[in-house]
Parts: sequence; C-alpha cells; structure tokens
Amino acid sequence: MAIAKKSVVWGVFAAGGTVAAFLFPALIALFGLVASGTVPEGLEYANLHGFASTWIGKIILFFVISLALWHAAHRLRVVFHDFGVRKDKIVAKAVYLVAAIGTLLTAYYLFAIG
Amino acid sequence: MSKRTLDIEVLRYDPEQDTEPHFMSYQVPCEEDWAILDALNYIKEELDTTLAFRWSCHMMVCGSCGMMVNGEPVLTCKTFVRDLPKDVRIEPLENFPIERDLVVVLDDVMEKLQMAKPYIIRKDPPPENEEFNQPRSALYKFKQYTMCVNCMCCYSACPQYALDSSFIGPAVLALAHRYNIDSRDQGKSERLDILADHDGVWNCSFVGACSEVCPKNVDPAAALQQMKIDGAKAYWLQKLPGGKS
Amino acid sequence: MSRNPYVRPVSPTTWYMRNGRYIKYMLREVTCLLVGFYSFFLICVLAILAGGSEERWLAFLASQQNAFWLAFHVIALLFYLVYMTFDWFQLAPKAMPLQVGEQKVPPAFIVAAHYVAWAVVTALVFLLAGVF
Amino acid sequence: METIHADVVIVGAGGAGLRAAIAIAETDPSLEIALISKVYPMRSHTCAAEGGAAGVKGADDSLEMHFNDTVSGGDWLCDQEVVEYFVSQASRELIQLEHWGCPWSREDDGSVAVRPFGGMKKKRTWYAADKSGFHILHTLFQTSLQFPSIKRYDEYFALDLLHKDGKCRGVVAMEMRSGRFFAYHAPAVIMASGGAGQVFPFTTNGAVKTGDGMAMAYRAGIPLKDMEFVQYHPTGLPGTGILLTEGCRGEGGILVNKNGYRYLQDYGMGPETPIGSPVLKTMELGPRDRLSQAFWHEQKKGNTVETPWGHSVLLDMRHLGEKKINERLPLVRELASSYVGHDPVKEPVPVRPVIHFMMGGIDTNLNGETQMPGLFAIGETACSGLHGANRLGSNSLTDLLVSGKRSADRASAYAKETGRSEDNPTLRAQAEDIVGNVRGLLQRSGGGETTAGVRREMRDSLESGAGIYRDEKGAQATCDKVAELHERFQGIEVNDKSNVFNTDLQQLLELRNLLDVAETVAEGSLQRRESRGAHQRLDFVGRDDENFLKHSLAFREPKGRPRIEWLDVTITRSQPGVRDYSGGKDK
Ligand SMILES: Cc1cc2nc3c(=O)[nH]c(=O)nc-3n(C[C@H](O)[C@H](O)[C@H](O)COP(=O)(O)OP(=O)(O)OC[C@H]3O[C@@H](n4cnc5c(N)ncnc54)[C@H](O)[C@@H]3O)c2cc1C
Ligand code: SF4
Ligand code: F3S
Ligand code: FES
Repeated sequence: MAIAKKSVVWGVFAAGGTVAAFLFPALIALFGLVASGTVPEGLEYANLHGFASTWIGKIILFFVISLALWHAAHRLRVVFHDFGVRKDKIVAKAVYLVAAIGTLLTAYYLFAIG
Repeated sequence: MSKRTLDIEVLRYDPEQDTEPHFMSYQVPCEEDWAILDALNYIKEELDTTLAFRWSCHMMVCGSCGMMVNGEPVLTCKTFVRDLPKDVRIEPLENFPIERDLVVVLDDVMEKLQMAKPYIIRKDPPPENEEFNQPRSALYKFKQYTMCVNCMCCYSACPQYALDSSFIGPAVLALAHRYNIDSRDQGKSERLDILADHDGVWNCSFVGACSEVCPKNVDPAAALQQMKIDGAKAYWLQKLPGGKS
Repeated sequence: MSRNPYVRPVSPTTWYMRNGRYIKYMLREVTCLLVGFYSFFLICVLAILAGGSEERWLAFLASQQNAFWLAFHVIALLFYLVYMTFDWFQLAPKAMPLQVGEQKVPPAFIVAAHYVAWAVVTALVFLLAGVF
Repeated sequence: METIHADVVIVGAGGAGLRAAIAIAETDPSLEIALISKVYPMRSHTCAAEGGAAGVKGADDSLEMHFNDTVSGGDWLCDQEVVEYFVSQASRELIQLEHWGCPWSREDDGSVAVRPFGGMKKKRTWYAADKSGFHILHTLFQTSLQFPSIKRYDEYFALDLLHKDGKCRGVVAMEMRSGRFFAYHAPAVIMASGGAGQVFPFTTNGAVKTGDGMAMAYRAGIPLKDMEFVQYHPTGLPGTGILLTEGCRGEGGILVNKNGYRYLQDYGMGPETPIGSPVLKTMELGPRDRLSQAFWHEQKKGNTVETPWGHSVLLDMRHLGEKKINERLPLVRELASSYVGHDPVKEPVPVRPVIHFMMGGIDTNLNGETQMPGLFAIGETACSGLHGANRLGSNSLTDLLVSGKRSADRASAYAKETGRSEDNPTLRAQAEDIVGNVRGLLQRSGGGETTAGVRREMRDSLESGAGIYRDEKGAQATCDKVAELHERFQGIEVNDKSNVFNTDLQQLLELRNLLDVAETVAEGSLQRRESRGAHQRLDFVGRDDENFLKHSLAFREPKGRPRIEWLDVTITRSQPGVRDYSGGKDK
C-alpha cells in the first residue's frame, strides 16, 4: 500500500479553497458593482490590461484562477458522490479534465495578453 | 424528588421473530436526575425484561451505551431526562447493522481498529529502566485524541461512512493520528502508508458531524484534516530523491 | 434460527434530508459550482483582454449591467459568504491547530484572525481595483 | 457445541487479562491465547479507575516505605512476600506502560508526575489526569492489537470451568450474539474477571462486576479468600454511587460535615492540616476504611447533610481553583456537575461512602496459582494476599500489571510443560452439563420471582448485614437471607427465550454468580469475630491477632452455607503494629 495520489489533488483543493475563501467574495462584489452600473477604476480596460501584462499580475491571476478551478473540480467530484453518482473514476476524470482545460486556457490567454 | 413520566419509544428487533424492526412504547416514571440509561434500566427491570441494550460503567467512560436518542447519537448515561421533551425515541446507533433491539454489530470498526496500528512503533529501543522524557507541551499535542471511548457515535453521524462503509472512519483515523503525533512514536510513515490510501483519510469530506456528536470532545474531524496534510506532505517526501517510494 | 442482523437502508441520493447539519454541509459543497462559475468567468475576462480591443471590453461591461446580473451577484455573494468563506474560516483551526508551549491557541482566536486577514485582503483588492 | 483449542485461555480482558495476554504473546508467540470477555475489552471496568497507580518514583521514596504503607494499610493481613514482590516490580511495570504509550501526566521536566494518595507516605501514585484506569486499559488494549497470537472472543460469557483429575482444563462460554456455546480446551486458564461490587446496592462498580470468575472457581471447589473484606470508598456521589477519585483529596480537597467542620480530626486522623496543603497519611489522606467509618459515626451523630439522595458529607475543592481542577480532575468536575448538579469549582460536592473494591477473591499465591493446577487468577477477582484487610488506593491498578505479568509467565511455562488438553469424554460430559444447566434456566417456566427482585433483596441484605459496620445478628440474618434467596432463585423465569443477545438470561446467570459470592461475603462477616481494616464488628471491637491474624477461606458446600477455614498470614519482616494516621508519627 502507499499514499494515494488523491493526496495531490487534495493539496491543491485545500490551497484553492483558501484562495477562493479569501478572494472570491471581493471579486464577486466587484462584478456586482459593475452590474449595478459603476465600473471601478481598476476594471477600466487600460488598468486591467495593464495589470494582466505585468509578470506579477500574470502570476497572481494564474494561481488564483487555476487553484480555484481545481478546488471547484475536486469538490464537485465529492458533490457527485454525495448526490448518489457512484462512477467516481469517470466523474474524477471529467471534472479534472475541465479543470485542466481551464488551467491551460488561463495560461494561454495570459500569454496572449503579452 | 419529583418524578416526570416520559413516553419512550424504543426500536425493537428480534432477529428470530421479526423481519424488520418496529417501535414499542413504554411509559416510564423517571426521577428528575435520571439519565436515559436509568430509564432503560427501569424498563428492563420493571416493564419488559426482554429489552436488550449494552451498558456498563454509567459514568461516561466505558463507551458501551451509545444509542440514537431523538435522532442524535449519544451516550445514554450522559443524556439526561431533564434535557429532553416528554416524547423520547430511542434507536440503535445508525450506520451499523442491528443485532437485536438496541444492540448493533460493531465488527467492522473493531477490525478497522487493528489497521490503524494504534500502538507505539519504535525504530530505536526505548530508554532503559526509565520513562521517555515528554514535556507537557508534547503531551498536550495529542492528549485530546486519547480521550476516545470507542462509543462509535461518530460513525453513526458520519454520512461518508453511511454511504460507503469501506471508509475507515473518524475514531479509528483519529486514534492513528494520536499515535502519529505522540513524541514517543516512530511509526507515522508506516501508518500513513495504510491510512492515506484509498478508503483511508481521503474518503472524509470534512462533514464535521463526527466532532459535533462526540461526547468526549475528541474532535476526530480535526485529526482527520491534520492527517490529510501529513499525508500530502509524506507523498511528496516519498517522491523526493532519497525518500522511499 | 439465530443471528440475522438488520441493515437499515440509507438512500444514496437523499440521505442529507435526515438532519439539518447534513443539509448545511451540502450547501457548503455546492458552493463549488460558484467557484467554478466565477473561475470561468475570469477566464472569459482574460480572453477578452487577450483580444486586445477596448470595444469588446466595453461591450462586455455593458452586457453585465442589468438587473439579472445584479441579482445574481448579490445572491451569489451572500450564499458564498455564508456557506463557503465563513465556513472555511470556521473549520480552519481544526486543520491547523496552533499550540504555544502547553497552551492550545483557542480556536475562536484563529477564526477571528482569519476574519481579520480576510477583511484586509478584501480591502486591498478594493483598493487595487480603485473602489475607494 | 463447538470446541476451541488454545494453550492459554484468559477469562477477562480488563487491565489484568490484557497485561497477561501481552506478556504471553511477547515471550512466546507460538502459544495460542484465547482471550474471552463478556464485554469488548475497552468496556472492562478498569476504564473507570480515576486516581492512578502506585509505584516508587521519587528519590526520597523507597520500596521499604511502599511495603510498610501497604502492610499497615492492610492491617497486617497482607502476605508479606507478595507485597515485597509487588513493590519491587511496580515501577518497572508502570514504565513499561509508559513505553507502550500511556499518556501519563508530566512534571515540568517532562518526567512522569506522581500525586499523593490515601495511606501512602510518599507521593508515588502515577496518574493520567483523573482517567488513569481508562488510559491504562486503552493503552493495553491497543498494544495488544499487534500480537496475532492473541485471539479475542469479545462478548462471550464464560459459564463454568472444565476440570479433570483435579486439574483445570478449560472453560465453557456462550457467544452472546448467537447464543452458541463453546468449549475452550487449554492446559492453563487465567481468571481475570474483575470484582463483584454488584453484590451491593450502592457501588462504584459497573454492571459487569458480578463476580463471575470468583463464582466459577468457587463452584469448581476452589476457596474464596478474605471475602468479608469489602472496601467502601469514602467519596462516592450520592444517588448513583459514581466515584470521585481519592485524587480529589490528594490534590488538596477537604471533607467537612454539615457544620463545615473537618470531622476526620475526631477519628484519630488529626490534627487538622492546613487547607490546600495536604499532608500525606493523615486527615483526608488517611486510608479508606477509616474515612468511611468516620462517615458512619458522623451520620449517627446527626452531622451529615441531607440531600435528595440521602445523607452525605461535603467534599470541598473550591480552593484548588479552576485551573488545577481542569488540569488534574476534569472528569470529576464533569461527573459532579452532570450527576448531582454541583460544580466543584464553585461549591462543595456531596459525597458518601460507597462499595468500591473486593479485597477478597479467588485464593492464590504470589504466582497467581490457585489450589487447582492449571487455574490461575489475577487482578481484582484474585486474592493473593496483597491488599490484606484494606487496599490502599492506587495499589490495585499496579497489581493488575504485576500479577498479570507474573502469572502469565507461570501459566505459559505450565502450559508448555503440560501440553494441549485433549478432548475427552469426561470433559465433554462436563461441558454438556454446564450447557444443559443454562438451557434449563432458559426453558423453565412458572415461579413468581424476578431477577431484579431477588437481586434487590440480596443487595439490601448485604448492605444491612455486611456493610461498614457489622454485628453477629445482622451478619447472621444476611447469611440466612442469602440462603433463602438461593432457593428462590429457582423460581425465576426468563421471559426472553431468544438466542441472540439475551441479556435477560445473562442477568440471571450473573445473579447466580452474585448469590454465590454473596454467601461467602456474609459468612466471612459472620465468622470473623474481630475488627480489622474494612471489616468492623460492633460486637468485637479491635483487632484480635491471637485468633484472627489469618485469612478466611470459604469453601462451597453442596448443600447449605459455605465452610470457612483459616489460613495463616505470611509475615516476613513487619510484625503487626498500630496503624497510625495521626500525621507522620509512625516510623
Ligand atoms: C470507579 C473505580 C475507580 C477505581 N480507581 C482506582 C485507582 O485509582 N487506582 C487503583 O489502583 N484502583 C482503582 N480501582 C480499582 C481497579 O480499577 C480495579 O480493581 C481493576 O481495574 C480491576 O481490573 P481487572 O482487570 O481485575 O477487572 P476488570 O477491569 O473489571 O475486567 C474484568 C474483565 O472480565 C470480564 N469478565 C467478567 N466476567 C466474565 C464472564 N463471565 N465471562 C467473560 N468475561 C468476563 C469482563 O468482560 C472484563 O473484561 C477503581 C475501581 C473503580 C470501580
Ligand atoms: S471519537 Fe468520540 S464519538 Fe467517536 S468513538 Fe471516540 S468518543 Fe465516540
Ligand atoms: S463526519 Fe465523516 S466525513 Fe469526515 S469530518 Fe467526520 S469523518
Ligand atoms: S454506560 Fe459506560 S459510557 Fe455509558
């Protein structure tokens, strides 16, 4: 017997959960603000684009988005199980695949922003 | 002392007669300061000697009197009549097969207990003719996890165990963690190899119900999360050059 | 005849209806949908930025400015705070207990520290975003 | 009936039984051990022990002093070679437990902490807060899980011994969950079935302590020794009888009567010591027999407090402060708050003497050997002569380990020497008999008696005739009553006819054992016409070394009351003297 690979996803899940717990309320609030009609300065095109063009900005965005994705994916796997879907292997493949695609897209777009 | 009569519904099951369990009602004149266990003993002595249930110490340490009282897994010697409504429903611990009446089959957890290797594992011999030195700070790290009375209430509360009984479960994993973090022990990696595998600690989704119902404040949920962290760390350590694979 | 242990059935799909604490747990777990949603939402934002055209960005912002999205974000925020963020903080001391010498740091203290840190982070994000 | 062969059968998986099992498994893994227990090991009543286990620790302490405390505490009825061996092994066993992971409380420097205990001249009681027995039991149980040669039979109720040609050959037991019977054949049987406090109405002893092992041995012709010595613990919670450990007083708790007066100074345990700094071996740290007797007198004088649960005195721990109580006596706080609604941090807690421990038991020597070759007995069910007429608190837990280890060594040697027992017609017939007897109990009908009814009368009778103070008339009445109840036992019907977990039947079987034990307690109380230790006769005040520096041995008679024989006490170096608890004046 050996320590299961699940420990790896679990580690990412935990890290992602922490990121999501701390940052996402603020992000949701920002989009809420946009929806209410006021676009905060930071979300103006130039500022946002500027931020995403810096290395530090890229690194932050990459980690926040991808960790949160893996957090969501892992939890979703459990949710499927908890709602009675017992094809864990397939579920796991599916949710992690989506997370992986999201991670790649994030990296790709961040690159593309230049 | 004043009495209070409770209407107690007890789930009964006689495997030799019944195809499934059914409730039976008893009116029990309780003393004010009784625990539910006293009411059960009253039933057994005065009303119906055929009722089967386990108990021994009547002082919250032997762990044998765990049952569902009004839907919650509790020690019946620690659950007082004064804190209950007039209608009380007593059932055997959930998530275990019913052997008879309020007695459940515990084989599964008893077997799992063995898997946790709940004993000190040493690579070096212990000090000769004297005790290990263990500062209180080291003792208090794991002390809480030594308080488990094996009442199995946490197993009754844990939905992951309910959904899939191959999960090793809260009390056993907490006990393994207790030894893992005991300064005298050197068997952590041996235990993690078994317990951080499938069916082990990863099947816990941190519902936390185990800790909410634990009558001894063991907080198995905490132990399990810490064990996950230890497991994840150990995984990478094994991957490192020089680590065992 | 003798032993014949009776196994009580557990419904794999509706088990959580048995007890309030399970329902609460399930609400926490489904917050993952929100995390997933907003993650992809952010990826969309990146995609637009990567497109390099300000018009498209403004069009995107405009498409956001309506009652539906406002309601969505407000509800999402409340739900998220209660069942994800605060819950996560509540459970943090279990996963990472602190002990100073012989004394366990009270869990309430650790939880409180999380709230403070969260407030700081949130303020920082707002500051960066130019909300104030 | 199924037959199971083993090299050693151990009946009882409490502290004593588990220690013995581990000792055998460690020294010779080839020996198969069958460990039978009527409850899961961790439910055994060792878990209830709170205060701690004695073993010389400090540099200022010595084996000699532990020996002297034990012998004088036992009012010189101790067999001194047993005591000598016991004190010499005590600390080694406690260290062994530490190596196995027992979470002993610690001093500032990280060494194991010791606390003062009643009747002990030095601090030598090792403790794990106030759950010492609990931690000892769980440490032993968990440690035992690593030995594949220990085969457990949990929730098997042992019924009676198998023996042939005067040698013990095994035991018959019933699996509770199936009602099936099993004959265990083994050359060596170790009885570790615990005490018998349930013969009394008001006790700290759990439901499991029904003297089964004592009764099994007694029925097999082996005498029970010193059964008249029954210890009352001075501080039980009124109502439930739940124990508040002697550790309460060890840490500095005081006993007062309704006038707030520390009455112990009136009973040879003065002078009064300062509150909060207890002095060893005096006042509240006197021995249990003396403290319980003092309560009796206070009650007679009308100095006790009336509570909803009867007369009590008050145990005041408020001056210890919340921090110390939480650290050292958390269980006590929880128990007192839950069961009598008094938080010891804020108010004194009502307490009263309560039946606690059987000094007597199956007659054994230092090795745990009984008069029947092949049968060993250890722990509370045995009487090796260690505790004499009054056990000192915290000597018992240590005894489980010391006697468990020693007799395990003897039993494995004996088992190897003797070889496996064969199935043979005599034993088979005996086993059938035992089983037939139980089936008979199950099947009989009619008769207006109930288990609960007969049990209650037995208990009340023991309390009135064999309680803290006894006299000829009362003891005689109890003997007669128990004999009568033996008859009436035949009129009890078992309502429950099920094979599965039939606790109705189990309680009846336990009652049979209790009645057997009860008759020896009563008879001993009647025939020991002196006052010594826990046995106090109002009509024979004072110790009578001339006639009674002897163990009583109760033999079962096929008809009628038990026969008592007397056996000399082994004295090696301490001649009977005065038990002095007036504050450090003795040598
Ligand atoms: C409340 C309390 C507090 C105490 N505190 C202290 C203390 O602080 N210090 C101290 O030194 N001593 C203390 N004692 C005394 C001490 O705890 C006991 O004497 C000791 O634990 C007895 O251990 P044992 O192994 O002999 O028996 P137990 O632990 O009682 O175990 C008996 C075993 O025998 C089994 N058994 C019994 N009958 C049968 C049967 N018919 N078939 C199969 N199995 C059977 C039971 O299942 C059980 O496993 C205390 C006692 C009590 C009650
Ligand atoms: S962890 Fe708590 S609930 Fe679970 S078995 Fe132990 S004492 Fe009981
Ligand atoms: S309830 Fe079960 S899922 Fe984990 S936190 Fe407790 S073991
Ligand atoms: S009877 Fe022992 S814990 Fe309740």
